[in-house]
This record gives sequence, structure tokens and C-alpha cells, in this order.
Amino acid sequence: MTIPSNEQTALSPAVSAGDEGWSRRGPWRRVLEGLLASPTAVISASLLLLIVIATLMAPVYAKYVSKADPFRSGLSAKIELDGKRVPVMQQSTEGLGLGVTPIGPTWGGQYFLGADAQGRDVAARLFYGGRNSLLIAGASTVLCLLVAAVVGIAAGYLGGLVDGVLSNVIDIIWAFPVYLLAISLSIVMIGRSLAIGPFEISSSSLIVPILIIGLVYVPYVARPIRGRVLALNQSEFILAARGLGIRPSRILWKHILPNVSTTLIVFAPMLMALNIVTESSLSFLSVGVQPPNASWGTILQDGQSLLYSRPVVSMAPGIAIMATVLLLNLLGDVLRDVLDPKSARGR
Amino acid sequence: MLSLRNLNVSFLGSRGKWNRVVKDLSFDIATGETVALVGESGSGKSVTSLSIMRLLDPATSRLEGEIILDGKDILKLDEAGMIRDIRGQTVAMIFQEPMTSLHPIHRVGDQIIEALTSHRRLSKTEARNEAIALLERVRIPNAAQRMDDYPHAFSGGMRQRVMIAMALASRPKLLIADEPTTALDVTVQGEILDLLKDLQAEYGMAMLFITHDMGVVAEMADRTVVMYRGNPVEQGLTAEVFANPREIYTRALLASVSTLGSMKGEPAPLRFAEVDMQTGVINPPMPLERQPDMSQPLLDVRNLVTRFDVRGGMLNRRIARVHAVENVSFSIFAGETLSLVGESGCGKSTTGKSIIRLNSSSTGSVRLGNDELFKLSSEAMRSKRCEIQMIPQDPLASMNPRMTVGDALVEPYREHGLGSADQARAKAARLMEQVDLSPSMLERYPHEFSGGQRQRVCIARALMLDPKVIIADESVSALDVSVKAQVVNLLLDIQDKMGIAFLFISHDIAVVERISHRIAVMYLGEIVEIGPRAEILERPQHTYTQRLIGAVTVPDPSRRHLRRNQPINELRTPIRPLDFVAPERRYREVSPGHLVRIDE
Amino acid sequence: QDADAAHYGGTMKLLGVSSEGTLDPHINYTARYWQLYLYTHDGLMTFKKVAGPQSAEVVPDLAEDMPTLSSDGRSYTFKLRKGIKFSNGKDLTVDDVVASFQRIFKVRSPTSGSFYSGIVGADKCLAAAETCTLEGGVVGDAANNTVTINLVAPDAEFLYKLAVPHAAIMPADTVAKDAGNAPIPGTGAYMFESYDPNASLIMVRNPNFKEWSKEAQPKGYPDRIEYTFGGTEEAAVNAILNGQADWMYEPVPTDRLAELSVSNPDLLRVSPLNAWWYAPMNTNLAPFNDVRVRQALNYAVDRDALVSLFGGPALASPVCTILPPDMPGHDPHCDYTANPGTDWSAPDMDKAHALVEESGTKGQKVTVVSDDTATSRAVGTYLQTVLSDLGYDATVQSISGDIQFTYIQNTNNKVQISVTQWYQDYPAPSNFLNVLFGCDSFTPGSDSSVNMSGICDKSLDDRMKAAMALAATDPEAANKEWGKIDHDMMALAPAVPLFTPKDVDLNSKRLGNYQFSSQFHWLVGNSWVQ
Amino acid sequence: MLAAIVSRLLRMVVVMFGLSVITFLIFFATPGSDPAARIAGRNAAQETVEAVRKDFGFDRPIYVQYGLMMKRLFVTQDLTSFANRGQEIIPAVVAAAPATLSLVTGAAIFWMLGGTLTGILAAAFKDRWPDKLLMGISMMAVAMPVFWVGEMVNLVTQSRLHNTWAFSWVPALGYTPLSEDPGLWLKSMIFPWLTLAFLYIGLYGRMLRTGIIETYHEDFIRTARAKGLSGRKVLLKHATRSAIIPIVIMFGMDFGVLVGGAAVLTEVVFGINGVGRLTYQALKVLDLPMIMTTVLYASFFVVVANALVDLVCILIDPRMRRA
Ligand SMILES: Nc1ncnc2c1ncn2[C@@H]1O[C@H](COP(=O)(O)OP(=O)(O)OP(=O)(O)O)[C@@H](O)[C@H]1O
Ligand SMILES: Nc1ncnc2c1ncn2[C@@H]1O[C@H](COP(=O)(O)OP(=O)(O)OP(=O)(O)O)[C@@H](O)[C@H]1O
Ligand SMILES: [Mg+2]
Ligand SMILES: [Mg+2]
Repeated sequence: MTIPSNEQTALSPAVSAGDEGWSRRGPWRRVLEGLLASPTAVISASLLLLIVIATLMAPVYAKYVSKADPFRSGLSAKIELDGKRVPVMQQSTEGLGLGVTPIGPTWGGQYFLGADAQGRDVAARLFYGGRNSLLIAGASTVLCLLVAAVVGIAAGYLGGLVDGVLSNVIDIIWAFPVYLLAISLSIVMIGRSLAIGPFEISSSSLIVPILIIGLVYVPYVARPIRGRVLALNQSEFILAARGLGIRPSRILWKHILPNVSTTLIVFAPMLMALNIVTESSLSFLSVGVQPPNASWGTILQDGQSLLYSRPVVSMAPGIAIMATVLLLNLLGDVLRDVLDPKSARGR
Repeated sequence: MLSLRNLNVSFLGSRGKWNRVVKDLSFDIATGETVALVGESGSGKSVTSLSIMRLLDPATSRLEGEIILDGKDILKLDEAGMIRDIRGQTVAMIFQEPMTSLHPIHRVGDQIIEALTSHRRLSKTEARNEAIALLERVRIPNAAQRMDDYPHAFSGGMRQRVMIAMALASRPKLLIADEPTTALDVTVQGEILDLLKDLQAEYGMAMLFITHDMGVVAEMADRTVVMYRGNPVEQGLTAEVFANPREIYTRALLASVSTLGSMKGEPAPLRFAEVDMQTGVINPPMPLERQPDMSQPLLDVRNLVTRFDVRGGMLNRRIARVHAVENVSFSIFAGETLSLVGESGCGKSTTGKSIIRLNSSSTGSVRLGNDELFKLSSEAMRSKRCEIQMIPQDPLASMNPRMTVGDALVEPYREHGLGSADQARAKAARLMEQVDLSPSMLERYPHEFSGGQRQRVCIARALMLDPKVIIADESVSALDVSVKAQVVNLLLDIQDKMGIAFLFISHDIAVVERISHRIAVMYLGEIVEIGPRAEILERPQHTYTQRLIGAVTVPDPSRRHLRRNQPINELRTPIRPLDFVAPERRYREVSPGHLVRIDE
Repeated sequence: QDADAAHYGGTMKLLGVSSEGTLDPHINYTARYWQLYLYTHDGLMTFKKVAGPQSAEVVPDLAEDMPTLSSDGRSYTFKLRKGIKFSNGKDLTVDDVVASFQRIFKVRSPTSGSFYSGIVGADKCLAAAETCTLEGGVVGDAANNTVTINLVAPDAEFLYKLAVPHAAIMPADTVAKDAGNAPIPGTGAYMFESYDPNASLIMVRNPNFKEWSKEAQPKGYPDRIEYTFGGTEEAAVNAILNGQADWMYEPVPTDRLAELSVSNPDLLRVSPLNAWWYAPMNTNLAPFNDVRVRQALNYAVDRDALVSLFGGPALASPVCTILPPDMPGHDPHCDYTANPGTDWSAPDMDKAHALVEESGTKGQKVTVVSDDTATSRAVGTYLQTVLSDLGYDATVQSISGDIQFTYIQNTNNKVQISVTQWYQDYPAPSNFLNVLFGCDSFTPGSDSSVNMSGICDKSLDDRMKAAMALAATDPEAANKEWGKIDHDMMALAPAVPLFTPKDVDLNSKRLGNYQFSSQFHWLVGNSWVQ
Repeated sequence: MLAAIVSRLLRMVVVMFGLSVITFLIFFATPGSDPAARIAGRNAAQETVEAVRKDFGFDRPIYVQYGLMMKRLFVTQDLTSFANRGQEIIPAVVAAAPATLSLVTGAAIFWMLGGTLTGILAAAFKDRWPDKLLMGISMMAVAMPVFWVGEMVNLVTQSRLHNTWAFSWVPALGYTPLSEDPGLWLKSMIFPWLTLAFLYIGLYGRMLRTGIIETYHEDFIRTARAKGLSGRKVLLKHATRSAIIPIVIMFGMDFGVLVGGAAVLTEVVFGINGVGRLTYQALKVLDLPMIMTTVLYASFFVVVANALVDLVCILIDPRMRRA
């Protein structure tokens, strides 16, 4: 047996693969490469993109395919179906002849998914609604995660008075009747805009729902994060970082945040779903997407009154929400793996 | 019992490359036999042992070859089979990193009980009693009470002993012990080794012993396998390997082993002789040039006290206190090394952490230069930290698992505004080389290193800041002799160059002898004896010091079983009732600077 | 008769999505409970408890006969029936009647100011309720067992006002404040056993009741009536179909109508209502302060579309007038339609556009305020579309029903146009025209100002006052005049009449003898469940 | 310990005070909320409205009104509703509480069992079909609004398939007290439980799965496996134990608000007259006394649940105790 010669191996220090120093892949680059290497991530990201593009193309759909303005009441509209002109709101003729049912899915260009109780094209509204839903829920999810991360980490890391105050605030927000605020705001903002300092928020502005929805679930995310931070706080590596004289802000940002990032990532798709639903409740109370504008949540609400006769009206937005959330979830899963250096994808 | 045939292990590296870290390894272990696996740090010892347990993550690692255990090729077994027949039943393992290997939120006692009951039917009380007995056998003081503690309340050495107790609980046929005594002081180490031997005799247990402590190898192993960079280079009967090593690496390895007493007559610390691992040529050590500057202490610790609460009962009330550090005072001068030795769990690490204010419950006074550290604002303390650094005892736990080692090294340097990012990276690369690691490893995450490699990364991280004082907590314990020599030399180099002061916490008396100017001996949170190195080692006054020095192992297989240390019968603990008042201690000066506690 | 006897007994189960406030008949002003008070309390007079047009007739109830009216038309004398007992066992006396009228003011009944302010002494009572005596207004004569009510001026509608539950007679010792959820003894066939607004209202037979007049207070078929609150309309429909309940208060969701009218036509009952859905426009706020804009909107609204929102022509009909079709005085005419005449035919968008153009208000911001029920929201959304078509920057906002009703009344809230409904209190044209568009109903800055259009046309107002006075002497002429007033009011277009709804009741298979009163809708106690 | 309880109580007072003040201010800042007009009734004369205003003290300064309301709520405990006049609020809430408690407790059992089971199974079968299936369903559960699920359940059990053997046993919607008829209570609660639990099963399952998967990379799991523990034991005792903390925290929060009235949609859809519906009805008519009471009632549960959760967390993970 002899001592091995300088066999090419990346592991032995003496033969450091010939690179000059160490090649640094930036964290962004690493994450991106990791994501790109996963077919799941690529496919779900592309599908998500497709959804976004589809919603952006809504005017095109409305103009050329559905050929109806999805924001106008279509109560007296008629369409050509199998060569016959039929009203969109179909008067019942059998039995007592009570009730008017909006046209069901035609599976054609016009009224592909049927009409809602206002005789509007559900499919076209779905595309338009996607914009609002994705915008509101997306923005409020990001807002929620940001605030929750800051609050949770600050409370867990700083402790003491900060934790006391934040924990109280968290409890107050959590027990707070948001809908009271929503009802109040909806009334305050009827026909006028809200002036907060230099900012004017009009009643149709999406800022208000985004802010409200963004804050509703902050406690829900912040508390688990605070818990994780409490445990992390006792870990040797945080002690070591302190011993190295790392600034607390950096400890929070570089040591604690990455270690709670998984929590944030799991919450993201779930929050997205919850926020879309919350948005619909707020819209119902007239804070948020104002009629005749649509969002997936409001279409779902609209469809609720057609559940027995035209279930597709509420199912369509439901499926859209579900698809978005599922895709986000798949993406989040891969992202979590990529961020975890101990998993196979994390390298 | 066990035979490895051409075992190859590879890991998935970055960008999907597979790196082979164990190459064509073959050896056998017979029933009742002890085989030592020695070799360079990072040569694949731990990976080999994990392979035998099939505990490597199949997603990121690949195993080839044959591992035949009790006539079965376990690489062909499925997970269920491994669980049923092998793990915990036939083979048990003591892991190298005791901190992260213990479940942080299960009580220590429960973790042992679980090992006991996983393959044996025992009643609750039986299991508990046996677990307490095991803990006592691994010399955990106050075992019955500490059963209900969580791992973070244990010292490094205590955690290691818990691991040992856990592995022994299942009475395996084969015990794989990966550096089981690195964190143990010599007295306890002796006890543990005796315990292992007793059990081996009792159950006819085979042992695969991974260690870099040649003294332990000589003491324990029937046969020895030497590894170098993933390859087995030599194997044979221990006595034979020690007596006439055939391979250059083995020769070099043995040559660099230091023994206690080799420094007799040396006034100052001395570098290790450098042995070229490839050729075996020994270069005599260069003497140190700088004398410590004894005019004014650089670090002055006065009456340091750190106590932890012990909670229990229904309402989680405070029921007692751990007097981890009690009234400790000493000073260190620029360019000087003070070694802190003492029984595992006596408060060494706590002392270190308290000095740099990582324990919130400490009182006393710590002066660094002209500053009283305990009185600094947290921001002032933060900037002071680049002057005083601690190398933590548990390197894996003390590195952020989600940060590459490169980032971890660069970060403090940039934080203290010591230079640009490029300078930081250049320095990091240089330091990596100095601790015998490749700069390309900076891209890796902590878990991708071997124990010894991580330890060196931690050293490099502390050195990034060019501190004036370094508290090194068991910083060379996981290194093989050759690397250890290199790292010790590095430490001495920088001390020589920059007049750094070291508080060197170690139980490796041979290294302590090499490196220190003065030695302090700690026992149950208090310093019992402190004085110049030669004084302490050659004329120990306190009974505890005497016992400690008497227990040092000797790397000579022919003197096997001759080592007889006085059995420590009374296990003493630093846990005291709440109303305990620490007694006033007085010290007597035996010779200039040599103080011994007067015990009534 | 024997066959009928078999129907007495059993428990009738009613469902409601929510309860509606206090149980005090003097205070509660909801159709939901008025329907029940009919069977628990009596006034001196009452509406006939029979099906069909006759149900709008007033008949003596606690009074033996129709009152004798003094020649100046200001003094009514009632002779009380003998032997009537309250559900607590006490006998009915003239003192109870006097005290009950005082109580109307003491508890500040919502209609104390509008219905009963014409009684002599009422002005004092309105100012200081605690000391209300109605001195000279309501006079009891225990010896003759008569009660005389003196009015300040003749009031043709006074007997109607005595026939609604706000004029119920209750024991003299009833608390002089809102009794809230505590049942008050009455003389009806049933009495309230328990009331929990969050759970249920239970009615049982009044043990002291003996039928004295079938058309005024029939005995009632079921032994027990359980009104359960909670759940949703859909759930209520299912429960009725599954035989778990007999009737629901809320209208059947339009979603279910088509299916039900095929599967269970025999369980659905459609009856006309004296009510309208309308969109009051604030005549004091731009752009609706311009009559042309108001007219334009009247021209533009497609009533057929709105009818389809309400469930189609079988359930609602387009209207152009303020008075509902079945209301006395209703004079069919429609000016704001494609082919003006008696009926609405189609929207006239050209005219509408022209009027808007003329007014020069195009592009202004308009907010439609609807309440949050599905239909109201839909109507609001529809109006928004129409307004947009007319060139306005229109939005629609919905608020919870109870709040919306007061919100749109207050001028401070600057509501331009809203969607609301009005149901008759009693079958008199003034109940629509005078109440909704009279000057007295307009109080700026108050949440109680039911004239939401804020219109106060002096000449029309005078004509309405005169018509009311005329009704006392010549009802026929008065009704004619009301028809004209309606026409002239619509010329000012203070509101857009949308449609007149029909009532749809869904009842269980076992429920029999369904009867619908135009005044109080389904006559609960007249139906049987076995 | 005593200090801890006192500090918690203090915190509860702070939270309640903050909430009540905010609620009060919002109410009075809302136009159209003037209770006098609504109490006076439809088309009431101005005198009547003014009299009511005086009677109810709506003409007093707002802080006096606040003080009075708090006094009537906490001291004399005779606060009455603005909407259902004469309705004493506290008895109403007390009467509604058992229904909500039944609903939420039962659902909590389902969702804790279901959620942990889902999470554990999905983690155990990571990336294989059971995982994908469970996660798909979980996401569906999260994405579907509870009222929609409830209506669907009713559509099936009360309407479409009510007359088949499968669902003919389902009683009419509504709540039957446990003390009245345990069998009926159980039968009528099953679908509400499942419906309410569905969302949380999704949330918790997902959360737990990730936690477990992450924990599996830890060294102490390797130790557990080395002990020869069965896969199940490693999963349940070691991996799940560390991953369960966020679940426990979430449970505390969810349970707190749901018992406090956040289960309103489920309550409404299934005709269970609980605190949630009470709150909802009160909000719809802006019935301030009821809103105030239910908000404070909810905050009580939120604070208590969170306090308990903190305690449990420390028991599970001693590291969460502050030094
Ligand atoms: N998970 C991993 N991924 C990639 N590389 C790894 C991983 N674990 C270990 N290695 C590499 O494999 C080699 C062998 O590691 P191993 O832990 O077996 O060393 P060792 O002989 O036990 O050393 P030490 O004495 O320092 O503990 C090292 O170079 C190490 O960097
Ligand atoms: N956080 C803690 N809570 C309670 N007790 C603790 C804590 N940390 C340490 N201890 C106790 O303090 C004593 C001293 O621990 P320390 O870690 O300083 O020992 P050590 O001398 O470094 O031992 P070793 O050589 O084994 O690492 C031990 O008994 C230990 O159990
Ligand atoms: Mg190793
Ligand atoms: Mg230590």
C-alpha cells in the first residue's frame, strides 16, 4: 500500500481543484440555479406566469372572445346559440314559471362559463378578477409576511419590553373585529376619499383592502416566527455570532431570518388563499374591489347565490384560486428545498 | 463480525458532481475485538462509520462495495431491515458531535431510556433506574437529578458521556465510537475507557474505535487501520503498527505524537516538530522569539461568578442553582498563554463565555486593557469583540447551518470594518490554507465538513479579526496529531508575531504542556491551583491536580493496562440548594505565582 | 265543521334568518313580528283575518262594533266587548285601553309622532312622555264600558292606525318602557311563551282566550308555533322541503325558484304586495337637483331587467307610479317609457341621453348606495351600469341593511341616489305619497327623515294635506286626487319607481289552509299543520 | 409563577382596554351609526328620536359614554342591546357560548387529529403520491372558503342526497344542546365540525409537513435512527415533536378567536346560533353594546389561549424560555 499521489479529488486540501481562491456564487444566483434545475419549479413558475399573463390579457378576451363588457349589467342581453337568439337571463317557463336563471356554460366563446346573476360573462370576469385578486392578495401576502417577519423576529430576539408591547399588539390585532373597521370604512368612504395626512385614498383604491388584509394575518404568522426565534436565540450559532461582534441587525437579517424563512415560505401560499377569501368578504362590505369590478373572491360571493342552479359560477373562481395556490405551493416547496443546504437541491 | 469490502462513499457536491471521500476501504472486525480507525482529519473515518449504520442521506450520498455484518450484506438490506436487525440492536454508535446529536427538546434521561427500550422490554421504573445507573457509570454527577435536564444545560463533555451511555444502553454487538473522548478530561476519559473495556468483556462486544488520540489507540485497540485522504494506507496489530510503521504517513503520524513530559526543562512554549506527511521528514521546531509582556495584564478577571437556575416541579419553579463558575480570578498578559484544565463539567466553557459576556447571569469584573467589559454598553462591547474572541467548543452547533463557511468567515471581518470584501475573501482564503483546508471549501456549508475540519474553520473565523485575546475552548481536540501540531504551531506563530494572549481550555495535557506559560486547574467551578506550567505539571500541590496528571494516557501499546489512576469515588456536583452561600476561599502561594487553594 | 276540527293542534315551525328586535308590540315596527302580533294582541279595531282583498278592511276587534263617529269627524266612541281576558287572566277594562294609548307615547313608539299625534293631548305627550295623560284625548267611561278618542282634526285613516299592532291594548300595569324581550300579556288567541332573539320565539295558546269574532281574532289551528332564528335562506328551503319546518320568513332565494316551481309548484304561494322598490334621488344634490337628470334616469331604467333580477314577471312587475297597483287611488299611467301610456314598455334611451345632454351634468360622479342583500346589490349594480351609460362616473356601494336605511335618510351623508323599498303600513295612499315625499318627512341632518329625495313641493304638499282631509268625507274623490298627485309628483321625478314585488311563500307539504292578507301577508294562525 | 399570572392578567387588561377603546372610537366615527334614530324606529318623529337620544345618553360626551358602557358591562352587568332592545347582553353571550364551544371544540379535535395526521403522513411519504394527494387536498381546503364548503355540504346532505340512505340521518340544521339530546347533538354537529376543521387540517398539515421535513435533516434525527428506533418512532417522537411548536401556537390562536366568535360563517351556514353569529348580527346592525361585549369576550379567549400556548411551548421546548 502506498500513499496516494495527487489524485484528482476535490476533497483533499492539497489539490484544491485548481481554482484560484473560492468561486462565489451569490445567494440569488444559487437560488435561481436551484430553481431552474427543478422541473417542478420551472413548470409551476411558468404556469403561474401564464395565469398572470392570462389575467393581463383580459381585455383582449372580453373584446374578441366573449364580446361582452363584463362590467355592464347584461340583464337584457341576448346571444346567438345554436343559431337561435336566446336571452342570457332565462325566464323559467315550466311549472309556475318563477325565477330567472342566468345562462349556464355554453362552452363556446360567448358565455363560456355562463353568466352570473347580473347576466355578465363569468369567464371574462374571471380574467379581470384575477388581476385584482392577484394584486390584492399578492400585495397583502407580501405585506403580511414582511410585517410578520419583522414583528416576530423583533419580539423573539429583542425580548423584554419590545416583546411585551408587540405581543400585546399582536393579541389586539388578532382579537380585533376587522369587519367593524371594514364596515366603518366602507361607510366613511362612500362617495368621498379618505385623507390620511398628505395621502388621498379614494374609495375605489385598492390600498385600503391591501393594508387591512395585509395586517389581518400578521399575528398568525408573527407568533410562530417569534416562537422559532425564541428557540433559535438559545442556539450556539447565534451566541457565536454575538461573540463575533456581529451587529444585532445583521444577526437578525443574516442568521435568524434565513432560519425562519421556511416558515415564511410555507405560509405564503396559504396566506395567498386566505387573503383572496378575506378580500371577498371585505369587498362584500364594500371595502375593496367595488362593483362592477370583479375579483375571484367577489365572483365566488356572487356565485354563492347561484350555488343551486349554476354552481359553475362559484366553482370557476374557486378552481382559479386553487390552481394559483397549488402552483405557489409547489414553487414554495422547491424554494424551501433550494434554500436548505442539507437537502439534495440545496447545492 | 464485520467486514468491509472495497467500500466507496461519494457525496453530491455543488452542481451535481459526485466526490468520492472513501475509496476502496476494506477491513474486518472480529467478535470481541477492538479495531482503531485512525488517520488524518477529514480522511473519511466518520463517513465510514456512518456508512456502516447506513445513516447517510441517500439523496446526497452514494455507497458502493460490501459491508458484511454478521454474514449479511447490509447494503442490500432495506430500511426496515436495518431498523429491525442492525441499528441499536447489533450496532450502536457514538457520534462525534454531541451537541447537535442530542435532541434539544427531549430530556436527557428520556433519550437514554428510549435507547434502552427500543429493543428491550423494560418497565418504566426499570428503564429509568437503568438509565440512571448508566449515567452514573459514565460519571455524570447527580445522575438522578440531571436525567430531567435538557442537553443545553450540559457541558460538552457531559453531552459526550450521555451519547456514550445512550450507545451502551442497547448492549450492541458492535460499538462504533467516533471520537468518544475528545471532550473528556483525562480522569473521566480513563474511567470511560475502563467502562468500555469492562462492557466489552461482559457482552463480547466488538468495537470500532475512531480516534486521533494515539494514547487511547494504544490503550484500547487490538488492531489499527490507518486512513489517509479516503484511502486505507496501513492496517495491522496495534503493537506492530506502533512499533514498526511501514508507511510513511503512519510513521509521520506517530512521530508527531507528543507525550507528557517531553517539555521538561523547556522554559517557554515550544512548537511541534513539523513532520512532512508525504516524506516523513521531521523538521525541528523553531523556538519562539517573543516573551510575554508581564508588565500589565491584558485580560484581568476578578471574582467571576456564573450560576444557572435549575427548574423543576409542576410550576417550573427554581429549585436549585448550578454554581458553574464560582469566584474565579486570574489575569493573562500579552503574548501569554494560560491554560485552563479541569474535569469535564467543571465550568471551563462557562468561564470563557462569561468573560466575553455571552452569559447574561454573570457577575464580577473582567478588564480587557483599560476597559471593564461588564460595564460597557452593548454597542461598545460589540466593537470590543474584535479584540477578544472565543473559539467555541462545539463547532457544528456554533455555525449557522444556512450560511456557507466563506460567508461565515467574511462576515465578522466586514462587520468590524476591517477591510473591503476582497480583502476579507483573500484573508479567509489565506487562513483556510493556514489551518490546512482548501480555500475552495469556503463554498461549502458547515455540515459538509468533517469534525476536525469544522474545528479548524472555527479557528480561522476567530483569527479573521486579529484579536488580542483568544479563548480557545477545546479547539484542537478533534484534530489528528499531525493537523493538531500544525494548528498549535499556527497559534504559536501568531502569538509570536502579534503578542496574542490565549486562554486555552483543554483537557489534552500534552498539548497544554506544549503551549502554555501558565496553567489554571479548575474544579467544581473554582480554581484550585494556578501557576507556571512547569510548577503545576511537575509539582502539583492540590490533590485534584495530582490525580489529573496521573491519569494521562500514554501512546504505547506495550504499557497497555498499566495505567492505573486512582478511582474517583465521590462524584461531586456544582448543583447547590438555593440558599447555598459559597464559602470564602483562601489561597496559599507555594512558589512565586503558584497559588493553591487551601481546603479545610 | 268536524273535518275542520281535525286540523286543530300540532306544532307549527317557522324559520327566520334573524330575529328582529324587541317583542314590545308598541315599539316593534317590523313586518316579521306584526304578522305574529295579530294573534297575540288586539286593538280596538283590526284588519280582517281573511284571504283576498277583504283583508284590507277594518273590523271591530276589542270593540263590540264599529265606533260611533261624531259629526265633526273628530270623536270616536268605542264600546268594549265584555268578558275578554288577558293571557295573564285579568279582565280587559277601559282603563287598560286608556293606559295603552298613554303607553304608546311613554315608550316613544316609532309611530307615536306620525300615527297618533292627532289625538288630543298628544303634543304634550310627545314633548314630555313621562307625564303623558292624553287628557281629553282618550277618555274611558267604565260605567258604560266605552272609550272615546278625540282628535284634533278629522283623520280618514285613523281606524287603520288603530288596527295596527302599535295600538295594541295591553294591561294597564304593563311597564311604561320598552319591555324588550319580555312578553307582554295580550288578548289574542296565542301568547308568547319565550323569546330569545338569538334562538327562538315560541307561541302557545292563550288559556284565557275564547273566540269572539272569527274574522277579527280566530282561534287559530296549531297549538304551538315555534319560530327559530338562524341559518341561511338556502338551509331554510331545504328544511321546509325535508319536512323539518313549515314556512320561512325570508323570500325564497331566486336561485331556488326555477327548480322549485317545477319540482314543488304546490308548495309555492305567490301573492301581490302593496310595496315598491324604488330609487330615491336626492333633489338637493348634483346631478339630481336637475329635474331633467331625474327624468332621464326614469327614462333609461329598464324595468324588465330589474324584474328579471327579482325572479321574473311572475314575481314582480314594472311600475311607473308611486302608488302600488293594488293601492286605492292607484292610477295607471307611465310617462317615462318608450311609448308613454298606462304601462311601461321599454326604456327610452334617446330621450334619456338628450335630457342628460341638456342638463350638462355629464361626467359627474354619482354613487349609488344599496343595501347588502343580493337583490339590492344587484339593483344598485344595474343602476350603476345605466348611469354609466348615461355618461356619469358611477359607482355603487352597499352597506348593511339596517344601517343603510338610516344612512340614506341623513342629508349630512350626501347620498345622491339609493336603492330601497317601502311596504304599506295600512292601505292608504298617504302612506306612500305623503310619508315618502311630504315636507313633514324631510328633516335635514337627521337619521330619521324618510323623505330621502328631500323633495318638498309646497303646492303638492298642500294638495296631499287636502286629500287626506277629503278622505274623511269623500274617500272616492280623495283617491282620485291621490292618483293625480301621484302623477304630478312623478313629473318631478323624485325617485325611480323600479318594480312592485310579489310575495312568494314556500310552505311545507303538511301546511294547509294557506291564506294571504294584503296587510299582514300570510295569516299564520289561519293555517294548520295537521 | 404568581408573577407570571399577574403579568398575564395585566396583559389581558391592556389588550381589552386597547380593543374596547378602538372599537368605541370606530363606532362613533362611523356616519349613520347614530343609534338613536335606529332605536327610535322607521319613520319616527324627530321628538321621538331626540327623546331616545337622551334616554340612552347618546348626547353625553363620548368618554362618559365609554365609562358608562364599561360600568354596565363589568360592574352592574346589565348592559342591554341597542338593536334587540331589552336583550341583556351578558346572558345572551353566555347562552350562545355553549354552541360555539361545542362547534369549535369538536372541530378542534378533528383538525388537530386530521392536521397532524396529514402532516405526518405527507412528510413520511414525501414526494410520493400520498404526499402529493394530501398536499393537494390541503391546498384545496385552504383555498376553499368555509361558507362555500358549508353550502356545498348542505347542498349534498340537506338537499340533493338527503333522501338517500347516505344522508337521511342528517338532522335539520341547528344546534341541539348536548344536555338535551346527546345523540342529536352529535348528529347535528358532525358536518359543522368537519367543515370548520377542513380549512385547519389543510393549514396545519402543510405547516407540520414542512417542519418535519426540515427536522429530518438534523443530526439528532440521525441519533434517533442510530438507536434503532422504528421509522414511525423517529417520525413521531423526534421529528414531529420539534415541528409541532408552530402548530401548537397556531392552534392557540385559532382556538382563541374561534371560540371568541370567528367561526361565524360556519355557524351561519349550519344555523348554529353561537357567539360568532351574535357578533355578526351585531356588526350588521352596528349594535355597539353587543359588539363591545363580544369583542372583549373574544379577546379574553385570545389572551388566555395564547398564554396557555406559551406555557405548553415552554414545556415542549425548554429553549423557548427566556433566560
Ligand atoms: N455531507 C457531506 N457532504 C459533502 N462532503 C462531506 C459530507 N460529510 C463529510 N464530507 C467530507 O468527507 C470527508 C470525510 O469526512 P469525515 O467526516 O469522514 O472525516 P473524519 O475522518 O471523520 O475526520 P475528523 O477526524 O476530522 O472527524 C471530509 O473531507 C468531509 O469534508
Ligand atoms: N445553560 C445552562 N443551564 C444550566 N446549567 C448549565 C448551563 N450551561 C452549563 N451548565 C452547567 O454548568 C456546569 C459547567 O459547564 P461547562 O460547560 O462550563 O463545563 P466545561 O468545564 O466546559 O466542561 P466540558 O469540559 O465537559 O466541556 C455543568 O455542570 C453544566 O451542566
Ligand atoms: Mg469525524
Ligand atoms: Mg466545555
